[in-house]
Amino acid sequence: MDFYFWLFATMAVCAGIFTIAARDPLPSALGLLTVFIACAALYLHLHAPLIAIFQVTIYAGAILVLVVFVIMLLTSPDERLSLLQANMSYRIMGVVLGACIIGLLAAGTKGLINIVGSKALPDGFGSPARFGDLFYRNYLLHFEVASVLLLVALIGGIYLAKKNL
Amino acid sequence: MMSGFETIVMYLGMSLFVILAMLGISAMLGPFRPKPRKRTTYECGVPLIHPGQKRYEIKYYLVAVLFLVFDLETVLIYPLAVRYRALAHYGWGIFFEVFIFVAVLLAGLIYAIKKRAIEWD
Amino acid sequence: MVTLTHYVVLSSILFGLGAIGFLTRRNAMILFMSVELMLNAVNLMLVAFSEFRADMAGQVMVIFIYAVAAAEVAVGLAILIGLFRHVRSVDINKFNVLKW
Amino acid sequence: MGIEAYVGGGWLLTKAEQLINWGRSRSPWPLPYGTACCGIEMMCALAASYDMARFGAERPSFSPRQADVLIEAGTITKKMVPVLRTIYDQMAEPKWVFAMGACACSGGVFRTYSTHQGIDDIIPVDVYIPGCPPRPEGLLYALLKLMDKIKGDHPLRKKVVEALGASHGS
Amino acid sequence: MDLKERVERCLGSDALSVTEYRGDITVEVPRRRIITVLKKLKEAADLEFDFLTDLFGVDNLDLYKKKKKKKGDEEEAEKGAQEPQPPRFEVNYLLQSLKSNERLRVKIQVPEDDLEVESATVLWKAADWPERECFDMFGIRFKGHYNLKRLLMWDEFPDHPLRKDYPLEGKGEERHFPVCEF
Amino acid sequence: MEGWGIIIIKIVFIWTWTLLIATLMTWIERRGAGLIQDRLGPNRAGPFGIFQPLADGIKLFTKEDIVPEKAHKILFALGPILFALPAFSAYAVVPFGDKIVLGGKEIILQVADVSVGFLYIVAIGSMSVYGIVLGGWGSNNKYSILGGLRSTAQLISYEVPWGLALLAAVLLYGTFSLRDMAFAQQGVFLGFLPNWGIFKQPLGFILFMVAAYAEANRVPFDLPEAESEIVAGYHTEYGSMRLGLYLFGEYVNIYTLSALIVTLYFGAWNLPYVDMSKFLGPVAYGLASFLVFFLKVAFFLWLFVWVRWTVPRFRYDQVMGLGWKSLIPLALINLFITALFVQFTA
Amino acid sequence: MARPVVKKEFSLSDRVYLIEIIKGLGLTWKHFLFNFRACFRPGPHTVPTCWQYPEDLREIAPIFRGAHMLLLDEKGREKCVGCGMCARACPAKCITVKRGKVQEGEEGKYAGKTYCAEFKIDMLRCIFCGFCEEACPKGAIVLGQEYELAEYTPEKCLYDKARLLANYEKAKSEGKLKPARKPVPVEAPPPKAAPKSKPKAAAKKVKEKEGTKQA
Amino acid sequence: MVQEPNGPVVSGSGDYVTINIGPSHPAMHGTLRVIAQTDGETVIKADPEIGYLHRGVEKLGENLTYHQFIPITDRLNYCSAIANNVSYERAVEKLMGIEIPVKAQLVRVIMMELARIADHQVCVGILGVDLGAFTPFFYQIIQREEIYEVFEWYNGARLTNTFGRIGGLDADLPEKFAEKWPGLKDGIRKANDETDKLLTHNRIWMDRTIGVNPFSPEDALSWGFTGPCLRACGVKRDMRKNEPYYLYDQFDFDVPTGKNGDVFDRYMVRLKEMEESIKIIDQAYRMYLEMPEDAPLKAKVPKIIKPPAGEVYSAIESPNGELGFFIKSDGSDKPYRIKIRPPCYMIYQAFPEMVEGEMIADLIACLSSLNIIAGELDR
Ligand code: SF4
Ligand code: SF4
Ligand code: SF4
Repeated sequence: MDFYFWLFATMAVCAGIFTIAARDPLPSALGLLTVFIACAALYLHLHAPLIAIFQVTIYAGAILVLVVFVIMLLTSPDERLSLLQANMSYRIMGVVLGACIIGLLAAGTKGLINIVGSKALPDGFGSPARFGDLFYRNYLLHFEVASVLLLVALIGGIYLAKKNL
Repeated sequence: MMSGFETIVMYLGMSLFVILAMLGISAMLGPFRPKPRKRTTYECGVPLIHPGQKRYEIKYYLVAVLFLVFDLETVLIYPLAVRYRALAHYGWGIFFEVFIFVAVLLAGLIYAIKKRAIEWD
Repeated sequence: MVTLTHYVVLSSILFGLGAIGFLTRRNAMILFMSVELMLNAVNLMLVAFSEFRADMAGQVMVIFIYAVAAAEVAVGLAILIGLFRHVRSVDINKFNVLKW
Repeated sequence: MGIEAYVGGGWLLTKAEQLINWGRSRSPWPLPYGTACCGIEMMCALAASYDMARFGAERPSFSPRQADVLIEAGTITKKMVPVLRTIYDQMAEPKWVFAMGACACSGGVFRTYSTHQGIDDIIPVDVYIPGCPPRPEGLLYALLKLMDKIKGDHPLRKKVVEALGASHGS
Repeated sequence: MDLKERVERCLGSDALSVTEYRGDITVEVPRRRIITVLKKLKEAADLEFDFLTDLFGVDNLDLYKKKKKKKGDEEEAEKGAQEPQPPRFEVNYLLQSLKSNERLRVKIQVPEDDLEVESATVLWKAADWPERECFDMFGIRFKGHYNLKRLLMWDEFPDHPLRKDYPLEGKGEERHFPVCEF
Repeated sequence: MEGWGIIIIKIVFIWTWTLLIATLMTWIERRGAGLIQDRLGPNRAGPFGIFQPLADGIKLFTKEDIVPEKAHKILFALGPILFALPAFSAYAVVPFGDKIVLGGKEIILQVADVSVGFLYIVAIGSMSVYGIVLGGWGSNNKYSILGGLRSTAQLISYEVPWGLALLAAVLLYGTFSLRDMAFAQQGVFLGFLPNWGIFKQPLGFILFMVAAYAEANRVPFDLPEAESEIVAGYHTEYGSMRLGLYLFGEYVNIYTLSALIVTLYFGAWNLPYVDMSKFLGPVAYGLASFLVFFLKVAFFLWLFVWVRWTVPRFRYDQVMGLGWKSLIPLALINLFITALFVQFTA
Repeated sequence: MARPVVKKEFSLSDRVYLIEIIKGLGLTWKHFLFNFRACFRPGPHTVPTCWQYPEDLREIAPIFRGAHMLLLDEKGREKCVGCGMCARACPAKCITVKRGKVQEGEEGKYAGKTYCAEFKIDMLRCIFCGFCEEACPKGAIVLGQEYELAEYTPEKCLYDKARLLANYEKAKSEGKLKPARKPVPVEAPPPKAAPKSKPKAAAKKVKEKEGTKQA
Repeated sequence: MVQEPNGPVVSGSGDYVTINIGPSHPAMHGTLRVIAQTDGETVIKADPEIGYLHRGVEKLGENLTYHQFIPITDRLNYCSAIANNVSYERAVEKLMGIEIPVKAQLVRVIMMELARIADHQVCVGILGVDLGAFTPFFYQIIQREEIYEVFEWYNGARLTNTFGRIGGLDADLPEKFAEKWPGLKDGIRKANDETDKLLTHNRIWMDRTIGVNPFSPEDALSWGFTGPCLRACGVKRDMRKNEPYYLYDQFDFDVPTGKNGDVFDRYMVRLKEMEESIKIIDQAYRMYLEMPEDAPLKAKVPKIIKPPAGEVYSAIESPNGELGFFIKSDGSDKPYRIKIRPPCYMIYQAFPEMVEGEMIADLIACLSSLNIIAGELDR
């Protein structure tokens, strides 16, 4: 099963690089789509089929669609918006900073392996039924709050976009 | 647990393979006679008018936002829905859960309709 | 054997990529996507921890992150559209005009 | 000229070409370019009584990329000439052209300042259909003639020649 | 009262001539007063020609030529040359009354050296394209038309095809189109 | 669990089957249209013109492939692939029969019975948007872009009532497995009706049906390719096999949707009042279940054709209005009713 | 813009989309069933509204104006005298006729004193109006029922005399000769002279007017 | 890159998208072109461009004899060639001061009304096709074929009939007519009925057509509308009633009108007019049968037509509206000037005003409901 991980991990990283390096935003969005799908595949590997599906449905199927729509609204296919940072120092700084973050995070994981030992997963781990129960028992309030948050986002989005119509 | 998904991945792979094969064969078999004006954009036979400016309506964005929110909420309720029958035994709690969910969605929808976010004129 | 470390490193790389993208690109659309990339990296981490700790709370958390990400995108892009109307560009360097 | 050697076996090649020709001749999707009265007769040929669809000539597609047969039915005025030419140019190979009716063939009775006298100096015409307008049967007959013409084609050999030409050229 | 008299009465001195041929009444009016006349005809209570059926031009070039030829002898021709040339073009307005269903043709003469007529679009929107066509085909310019450009021929077309001195098969104008090998 | 061999055979079988059905669909549609319209439709290629799709296929395969000069090369190439891929792979979790016992081995007539199979369909469904929108955008042609945008907006709009109708079904059956849903529809309901989803959720069925038509871009929702307005919509610039993939993907989609309708609302392979497994041998039962299922699907396939040649199409804003103002509230009501229903029967 | 505002009024059955759609489905189903059954009838003409062209030909009016032919008389002589009336009557100007004098010893070939040495019809230009047929004083040229005229090259569409005569032979062998045209009864000149003189008078008047105008 | 000579008047600015519809476009009947400036789906401004089928008919008429021009008139409104022929012949007859025999008038009326039906059938069918309903089109065309058959048996051509001659007719009604008419009548009624069933009460159809492009009667009159489009606006004007010619005053028929002048009304008016036409044909045919067998069909005219010098304008109610011919003669055998007054020319002028503020899809619906025939539009 290692192959599976490596395949999708590579895919995710490559697509991630493509996302931030692509000249046009639309191919960049395609790169992001690939990242999402690769991650979804990894979630499957991590016994989270529900999350994997949600990842595809929500991230790839809804959020990214919105992004793509906005790209279409704001750019035209003829314009090539290659907006790499003109200022070299910024770019270097960004790369350095990013590298630092990667390094830091990776370094912080050193001790992690020890924390997690057991891989004996409980029965039905990640199954929709368990998920539903968990939701209902522990996270009901969060759930409601999330739905209200979405409502607010909806209203905000419409309001902001409509205002300038 | 995994086996089902492996099958699906195989299925996907198969689909991809067939699609690529189709395109490949087509590319191989089709004639290729580039002519100067063959690749121009089709515009009912006349040259392009204002090709540069192409900004489309904000409405599409609004629809996408609405969809995003609705889709998300639908997806959020799926885990509950699948346990609904079981949880219904504990009483009406789960029902109110769904009820609130529906109410929130309706509120959003009514707002959107009121704001004429999905009117096209 | 794939361990948690693998996942954590992967997710840090993705996060880092997102950060680099966010810091180096000027196209506001790509900035948004970089942010999504970062959020995605966090999700990956959460799921990985949830697996290796055999606790589903991580997975549930991810769902809430989705909600947050969606809200962010919905509102953020609306703002971006508003900005675009005035500046006619998605170049963030042009957004520093305060008087719009 | 040794093309068979490239593809391997003359028999197979011929069979393959026959198959391709059969497919092409059985599915000539029209691009109905009906500009005038002949367009109405073309419509009748597409409609119930004559039903061009029986020969697979269905799905009239106005996008030149998707069509095989340009049915030029009607007068081409000088104002229309560039349009027709553009549409023809944009069609994907293999493509065929019908000149339906006197106007398309030669300008017909409209020997005037604004009518183009025959489309064959703008685009190559495969089948001329005299008539003003030709009966739908006339169009169907032309379609059958076109099928015969397609059957005599050598798509794969041409393809190989093209490929060789391209590689030699570059 | 029959239409002819009513028209004469309504227009007064504006009516240069009122003729009837096969039941069609034609009234000729001075060119400069065309809009006034049309307005009068449109609003007069006993006429109410409130529907513009058509508007078109006529080129009378050949008509005069032929006449001259017919008369034949040189004296006449000389005389013809000295005479002031009759205006070459005509513009006809076909009017109809919605109430009484009567029809009337109003005609103006337009000389070749001053091809300008007031536009009737102020009275009827229907005059829009016919005037454009008239401009396209004869070169008669309509003052006050908001969008006077060629209608049927392409924009660079150099001539006015319906003029009598324009040959039927054209002068070889071709609209430029790109040619590449078949 | 089944061995790999069987799984591969199943995949190949279903793949070929889907392909076959989709090709046949093009023929059925054209012949059906012909007969509805008092003409004959293609009848020259082979007996009854049954090889017409083959001829079309060969034609499309050997057609020149043009990439417009203004097109975005990557997106243009990706468009049909991204459209066809989800369409072709959606069938993976839909059953096509109960089970068959061959050589002592029990074979489930479904490619993959996963616990979240149902959501897989939802996820895959939401992916098909990309093919259209990227293809349209990549073509860089006004009609394509407009068609692509319209189509996308329509697809995502109808995904909501679609998803909500599905949600109600999930509420009802309490499972994500399409197979379990099929099993839940055995027996009778209220003593005399077959225990099919349609009788418990007539509203849900109608909603699903309408949304399915919209998802498949069929008349009356075929605006993205509404010929009379935007030429051929998002695939205006596509020719050869790329177009073939678009057209083909549409038919595969129709097949999948029909199968889904049957699984969810028409008792899958169950016959009303009769339990086939009781009196049929294991092999015969397997085949019979497959047959029954397919016949039901065939009806819906035909319905797609039939409706197409009967009704006019909507205008774009009317499509959106219908989706958001009628279907979604109805879907919410349906959800509500279902919740009540389950609450009382639980 | 003064656009009238239209209030939409829908009855209840209109409001629910489905009812009318189902009715429509019933209608199309009826057609489908009818034609489906008809499909199994023997012979090419199965569906009554659809003529399968190459096998199943629709009846064509005997007076249909198709390809031209030059007729021969009962003795097998060419009827055409090469007078060129047809060419003059043709609106498309697509007939070229050259007259030839009949030489001694050729009388058996030609019906008249003259004949057409050359007779060409450009079928690509012809609009099949039938005026040539009407104009011909000898009834020598006739438009036949032939309608399968498509050709690969334009040259083939230029029918010469041989082709036109061959057309006649073909039509004759197929029994597709046109029935003789029935002349329509023409009104006797009206007894009262009023309408006849009126135009002249009116014309005179107009001429006078123009004359006065010119003066 | 070709220079587009006829640049659009609408200039691209702001967020508007300029969409070019036509000439080679499914809904544009091959030769029309509209440059529409749109804001999303709404048309801000539409600029129709015509002339793609300008064949120089008027000029051609000046160079052909009076008789030779008859086939050219076929090619004006090719959906109903007979109406054009009759209108032209009537104009020449008026110019010559001829009154054609009653029987000829009856035959002309019958054929003209058949042509009217054929024209409306195409219009209704195409409207359906443009709005996505293909099937009614096929049902209509089948009946149209039957009408064609009658035409063909009458004078040997299906579409471009070259009907009649100056001074009357060249043939009597064929036996085929008597044979076919009862069945044809039922067929037309059935096809209309089926169209009605499939479309009229279908909610989708109603949504697409009711209230789309409404036009007020005042506007319509000012724009010079005639024919069904005017009647759809609620103005009861029909030349057959208002200025009756050819015995039309002796027939009993209605002039159907609409209310709002929207697409739906135009469609309904056309459907109803077909029914009225059937009525007229029935009556005319009855009168025809009462005539003696050898009643004259042609007035006495000279072989070479040389009308006296003069100018006349004569019009009839063609399927699309008032179709008029202005003929100026200089006494020779060729007309000095022919001006054709095509009905859809006037109607199509108003197109920009009609579609402003509507959706792109409505633009298509509007166009097909107006029944613009490029042949007579551009001439
Ligand atoms: S050939 Fe005749 S029927 Fe055809 S378009 Fe020309 S004039 Fe019309
Ligand atoms: S065909 Fe008739 S009209 Fe023509 S040249 Fe011969 S005889 Fe004269
Ligand atoms: S049918 Fe008409 S166009 Fe043809 S040759 Fe005879 S007169 Fe000329």
